[in-house]
Amino acid sequence: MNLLEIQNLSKEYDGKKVLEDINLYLKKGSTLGLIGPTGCGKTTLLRIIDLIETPSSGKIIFNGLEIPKNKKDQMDIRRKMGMVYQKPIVFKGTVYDNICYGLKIRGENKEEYQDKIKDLLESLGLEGYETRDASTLSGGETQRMALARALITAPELLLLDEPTANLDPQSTEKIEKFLEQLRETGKTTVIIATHNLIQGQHLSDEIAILNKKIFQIGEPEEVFRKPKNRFVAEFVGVKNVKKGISSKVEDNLTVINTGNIKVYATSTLEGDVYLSIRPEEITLSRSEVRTSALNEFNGEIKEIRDSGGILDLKIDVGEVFSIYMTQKSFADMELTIGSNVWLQFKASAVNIFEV
Amino acid sequence: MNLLEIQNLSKEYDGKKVLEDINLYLKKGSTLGLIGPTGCGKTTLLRIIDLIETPSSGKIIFNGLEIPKNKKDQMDIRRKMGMVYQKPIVFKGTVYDNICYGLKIRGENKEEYQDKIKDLLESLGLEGYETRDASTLSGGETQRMALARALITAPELLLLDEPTANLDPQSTEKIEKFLEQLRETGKTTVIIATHNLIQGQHLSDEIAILNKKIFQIGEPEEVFRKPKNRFVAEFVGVKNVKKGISSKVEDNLTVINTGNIKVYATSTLEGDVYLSIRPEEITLSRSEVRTSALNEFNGEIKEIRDSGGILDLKIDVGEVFSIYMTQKSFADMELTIGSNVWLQFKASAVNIFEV
Amino acid sequence: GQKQTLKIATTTSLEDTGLLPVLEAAFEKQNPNIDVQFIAAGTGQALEYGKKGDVDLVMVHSKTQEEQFIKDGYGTQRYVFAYNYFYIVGPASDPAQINGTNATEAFSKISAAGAANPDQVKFVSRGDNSGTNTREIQLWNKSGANYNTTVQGQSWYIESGKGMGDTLNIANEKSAYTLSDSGTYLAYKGNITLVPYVTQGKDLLNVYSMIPVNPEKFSNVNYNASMKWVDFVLSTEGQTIVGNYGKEKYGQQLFIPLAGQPEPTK
Amino acid sequence: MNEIINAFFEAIHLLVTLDPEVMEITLRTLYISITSTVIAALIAVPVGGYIHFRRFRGKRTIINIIQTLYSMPTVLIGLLVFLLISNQGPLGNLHLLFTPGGMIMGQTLLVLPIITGFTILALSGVKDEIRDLSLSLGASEFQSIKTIMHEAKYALLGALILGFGRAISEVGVAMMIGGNIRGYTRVITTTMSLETSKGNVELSIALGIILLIIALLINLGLNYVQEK
Amino acid sequence: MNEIINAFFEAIHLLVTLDPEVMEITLRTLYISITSTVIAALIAVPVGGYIHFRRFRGKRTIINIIQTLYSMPTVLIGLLVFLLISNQGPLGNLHLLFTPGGMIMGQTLLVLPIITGFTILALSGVKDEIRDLSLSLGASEFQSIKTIMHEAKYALLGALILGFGRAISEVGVAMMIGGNIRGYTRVITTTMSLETSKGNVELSIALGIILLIIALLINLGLNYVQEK
Ligand SMILES: Nc1ncnc2c1ncn2[C@@H]1O[C@H](COP(=O)(O)OP(=O)(O)OP(=O)(O)O)[C@@H](O)[C@H]1O
Ligand SMILES: Nc1ncnc2c1ncn2[C@@H]1O[C@H](COP(=O)(O)OP(=O)(O)OP(=O)(O)O)[C@@H](O)[C@H]1O
Ligand SMILES: [Mg+2]
Ligand SMILES: [Mg+2]
Repeated sequence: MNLLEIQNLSKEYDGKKVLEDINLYLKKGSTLGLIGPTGCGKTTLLRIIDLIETPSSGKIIFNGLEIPKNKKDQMDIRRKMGMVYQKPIVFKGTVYDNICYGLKIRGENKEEYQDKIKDLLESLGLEGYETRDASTLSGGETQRMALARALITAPELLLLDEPTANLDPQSTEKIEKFLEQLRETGKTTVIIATHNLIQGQHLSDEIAILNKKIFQIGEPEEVFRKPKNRFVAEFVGVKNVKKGISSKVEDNLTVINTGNIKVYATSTLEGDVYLSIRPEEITLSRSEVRTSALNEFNGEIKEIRDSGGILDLKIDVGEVFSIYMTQKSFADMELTIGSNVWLQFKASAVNIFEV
Repeated sequence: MNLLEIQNLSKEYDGKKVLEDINLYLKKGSTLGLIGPTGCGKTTLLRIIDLIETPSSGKIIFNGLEIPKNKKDQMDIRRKMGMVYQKPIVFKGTVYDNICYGLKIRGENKEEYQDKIKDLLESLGLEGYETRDASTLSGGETQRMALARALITAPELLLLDEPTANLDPQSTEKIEKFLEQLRETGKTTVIIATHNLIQGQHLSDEIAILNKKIFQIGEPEEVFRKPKNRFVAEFVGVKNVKKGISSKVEDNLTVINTGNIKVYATSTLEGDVYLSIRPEEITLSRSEVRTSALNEFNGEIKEIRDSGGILDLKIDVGEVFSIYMTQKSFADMELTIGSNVWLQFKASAVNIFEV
Repeated sequence: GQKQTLKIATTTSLEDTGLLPVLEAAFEKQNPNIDVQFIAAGTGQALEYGKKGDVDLVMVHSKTQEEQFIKDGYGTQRYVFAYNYFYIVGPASDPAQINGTNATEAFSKISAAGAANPDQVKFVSRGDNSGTNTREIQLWNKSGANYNTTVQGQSWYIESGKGMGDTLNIANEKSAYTLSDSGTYLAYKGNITLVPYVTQGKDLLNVYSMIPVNPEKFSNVNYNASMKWVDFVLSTEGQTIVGNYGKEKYGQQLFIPLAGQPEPTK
Repeated sequence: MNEIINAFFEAIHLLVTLDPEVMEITLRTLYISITSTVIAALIAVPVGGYIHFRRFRGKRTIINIIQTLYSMPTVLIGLLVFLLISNQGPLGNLHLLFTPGGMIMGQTLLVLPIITGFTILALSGVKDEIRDLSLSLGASEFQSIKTIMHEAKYALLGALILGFGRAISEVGVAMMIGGNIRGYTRVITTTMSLETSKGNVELSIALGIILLIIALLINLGLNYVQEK
Repeated sequence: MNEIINAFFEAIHLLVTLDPEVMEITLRTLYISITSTVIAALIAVPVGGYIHFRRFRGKRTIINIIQTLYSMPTVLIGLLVFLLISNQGPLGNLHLLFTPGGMIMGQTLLVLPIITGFTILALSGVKDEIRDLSLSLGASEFQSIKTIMHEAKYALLGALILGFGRAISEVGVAMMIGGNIRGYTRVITTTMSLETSKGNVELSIALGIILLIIALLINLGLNYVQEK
């Protein structure tokens, strides 16, 4: 059953569209990653879902019922949601006051929640912070407190806006673990807006790539491996995207002329296309090798970048390709900038999509 | 020449130490990465350097002169710095008003800066935003505007507090490019506080690992490869950290007993130690191989995690080790969870540090 | 019986003398079920309260206005109960040399000297249509001056638009002449340096009266209590209080009782 | 300036001897001005909240009108209320003229725009984000307003103190509506006027000092309450 | 209530016929209250800023005292200034008593605590972070104060309007210090008092309406200026 459905939703500010024709279906217990570049409308969409902002047009259906106009009914729905804002806003008072806010508002007896509060603070690395003036917390501490504040009322739908933007990898991991556990219970449905692809991928059952419109929605695997269009491809970090003209060679095989090189691909798409090859699909050798790979090019190493242990090499073979390599292989092959190398990749490794 | 020197600096809030005995020397034109977990004091240290906060004790020397007590003189020094805050704060008014603030304050003629403002906005992806009400910007847009606001006055020392925390990878890359260019001109000295290790590593000549105290300071390479202590090791994401007792085998070779396995290392350290092996130093095979590597263990794949194209495998050989692998090798070797595998690594690849 | 109230609107200058609370205390002793309440206001305003039936009785000292009030049917009858004299007071240097003259002479001297020498000779008027102010205007006209053309608006003629006390203060500050009721002057004597020059005579006669508000016009007014008050003030006891008031505080009598006598003419 | 020093001693004398008339007047003054301020606040705070939180046409105009009413002379309020409650007026049969009730009514009207205006100002000092956050955490409209008020409590307290100050210090309404009746509607300011016009400057100043002392105590009390 | 309608027509009549006496009084009223407000603001805003920005012992006490002075009765200010500038007083030789200058002095004193108190309140509505940011961007202490004032401009404007409203509507100081001298120190409120005491209720209300119209125009003007 869908907990949330969004149909043809749009939002304008001063005549400028910031969200256009958004359609989303969110199963109970699932996690959706809302991923997109800055200014793409993530925060706006979350605020609309939380019924804080009203859409310019479109429908929102929560638990099978269209959102009522009545403020009181909206509040009842909103009480089933929890939202963690991107901006670190705190109420005057202590950390404890902040966390209890949702309970107070609902007329719950705070005393009954003492253990839960303690547990939450502990699992968020804030033990002993109860009596701290909330306005003096550091960036990351504020963000974690905000998470506790939203979680204390056990929301059905949890909206997270960049929940780890201000956190270091260790804390991020803690929070991610926490969210994964939440996900495993299957009780909480989560939408997590993030510009962090890896995070979106780890934590979500489905991800939506947003940039005013939803460009692609699907399981992370699918979106990462088979971007539907150039925007998604570039955004999910598909490196090696090139433009070219595709012409048929035989059934299910085309050759794409980029102007500089010719690349074979198993595809039926003809005309103007984009192609991409995932860096890890490309093998590299110091001399020409005869393999089954249809694509082989000779070129020179232009740049070497260390991304946390894995090296990212840029090789110019007419077009510049990125490939990944472990530090060790790199050393073993005695490579350096300017080395002459050969690249090979299969036609079936080439991904083709429309312009 | 050192632009900035910090000596024995400490800071307390309500009797609680948040910075302890900080010593830093910053060469003109260099970039320092200030890296540490949330709440470690990064923001506090930057605020102290910017002379916004006063330290509880210690000395700051800027351009060879100790910071004067006099407010006016402090301002003159502060005018040579620029700071981008972690919290997105804007002045009332438009983006243009915000960016021009520093110029107005200095009595500069805004007209002369029109081109520079345009350039800055453009290179930060904010072209055409001049007349926007600054308070309506998205999280990432605000952060970029704040950078433009600090840069317009061409500061000698630029203090950046989590400058890309709210940005997507594309925008982050843009900003990083921008900062790299700045660094190449050699005119601007930069301190960048971040919890993002990779960023700290890319952008900095030196990095300091902070957690109240500075735990290690040095070139990124050195800190990453040779963490001085467990905190740094864990923080810089050195995976495979294990505790054990080291005993000498021969000159410059010890064996470390973790309780579960015995690991050979080229080291002279004896007694309680930590060891670590970088994941990319470990090779994996489906059957036992006789190599020169002193360490070989048999075990089982427990977990597979996809980190943006590269796989992170957890293999239990008595201790759990992380290793990295490309998607392709993984497929070629027909591995899966539960597969029985062998791990090999050289004694010289094992890093040893004190408890 | 049930406690009733008797609301009496009075002019501020009468209230300022302090006579009223003394009368009130004696009256309430005799009539324990009547609570007397004084509302002090400008003469016009006091009469206005009467015209709306907001009070039961008015106590004022402005004959022409009082007669109009009765003629318009708001009041039943005028009961005069005391009189005294207005004082013409001025700076000790007496620049218009009015000492020893009578009221009309004094006023004509002041207007002449004021016109000739406006920096030295000044007159401060209340300019508030109060009983005192009404009398002052009558005096100007009687003294041979034309109030509208040769007095009002002249630089030596200052309209304060205020109560008697404040007007005395202004006159004092500006070393000017003014017309004051005797009660207020005596109360202020200690703080000011003005000297009384003319204190007697028909033209300065200041008669105080009580007028019950007409119960036929306003059914809510407490005419009964009003008449009790009138009777009390005109009784021997009331008149004794009036006649003795001020002797202790100012060393001289402030009011001359007038019960049962015709209005004095000099 | 001796008068001022004398007045000061007189004020102390009146206070320590618990002069019964002064006590009575002081208590009445407090009763009337506190009641007016409380009634005005009970109306003004919700009204100010309503104006702040709703978007409607003419909002700016209403705020301008409210701010204009800061300039309302007490005499004018006095006159208008007088016409309203005098024997002939539409509310004549309530018999409020020359009663403490009428004074409360007048002072409430006087203070209303001030507290309303400064409530609006206090609330606009709180960022919209606080409202969003409280709604988000499940607050009803009303609860979120309470939250915002809590965030604005210093400024709201300022508005209350201001309103109280205006009520306790005004004399026009008290004179015209109350009538300054001894033992019934006489308050500190009207007594001061009376004593001044009787020439008793020192007594008048002494009463003024007493008024300020009371105001100080009330402020301290309010501050103490809200710190808690 | 006919009187109110009549008064309204009378006000319009007085305005459109440019009744010379009313015009003269109105201009004087404006001159005195605007001058007082401006002088008070010139003192109060820096003083309020100083109190807000410095940390010192007794700050809370000073704020309490300022807030207490909101309750200052105009009669008391009137008396104190009277004693100060009367012939015998320490400033007697300035000859300010019964002059517009004296009235300005009194009204300035009356309005001073209000503007000071609300300046402090307005400034505390601005987050500390704004101050840090402006310093960080190179502002001097003074410039950062200017920036904070700019951020608080709505609230500061509110304080000014309030101060102006207090000055233009007050009558105690104007009466006691000005003396309500026709053609010299008579202002709208003192005229209203006078006409009221004469029983001219309608004229008095008409004058009150004129006063409010002026206040409205001034507010609109101030709002317009600050929007720019
Ligand atoms: N109140 C507003 N008025 C005008 N434009 C607005 C307003 N709020 C947001 N926008 C614009 O709408 C777009 C989407 O904003 P939003 O805050 O949803 O982005 P986002 O995806 O959350 O970005 P980020 O990752 O930077 O936080 C941005 O271009 C922003 O400038
Ligand atoms: N005004 C204050 N009063 C009390 N404690 C404070 C204050 N400001 C900061 N702290 C504490 O000092 C520590 C360091 O704070 P700081 O803001 O410097 O951390 P940070 O390294 O910038 O963290 P983050 O990455 O989360 O922003 C934190 O534990 C914080 O709670
Ligand atoms: Mg956002
Ligand atoms: Mg920080």
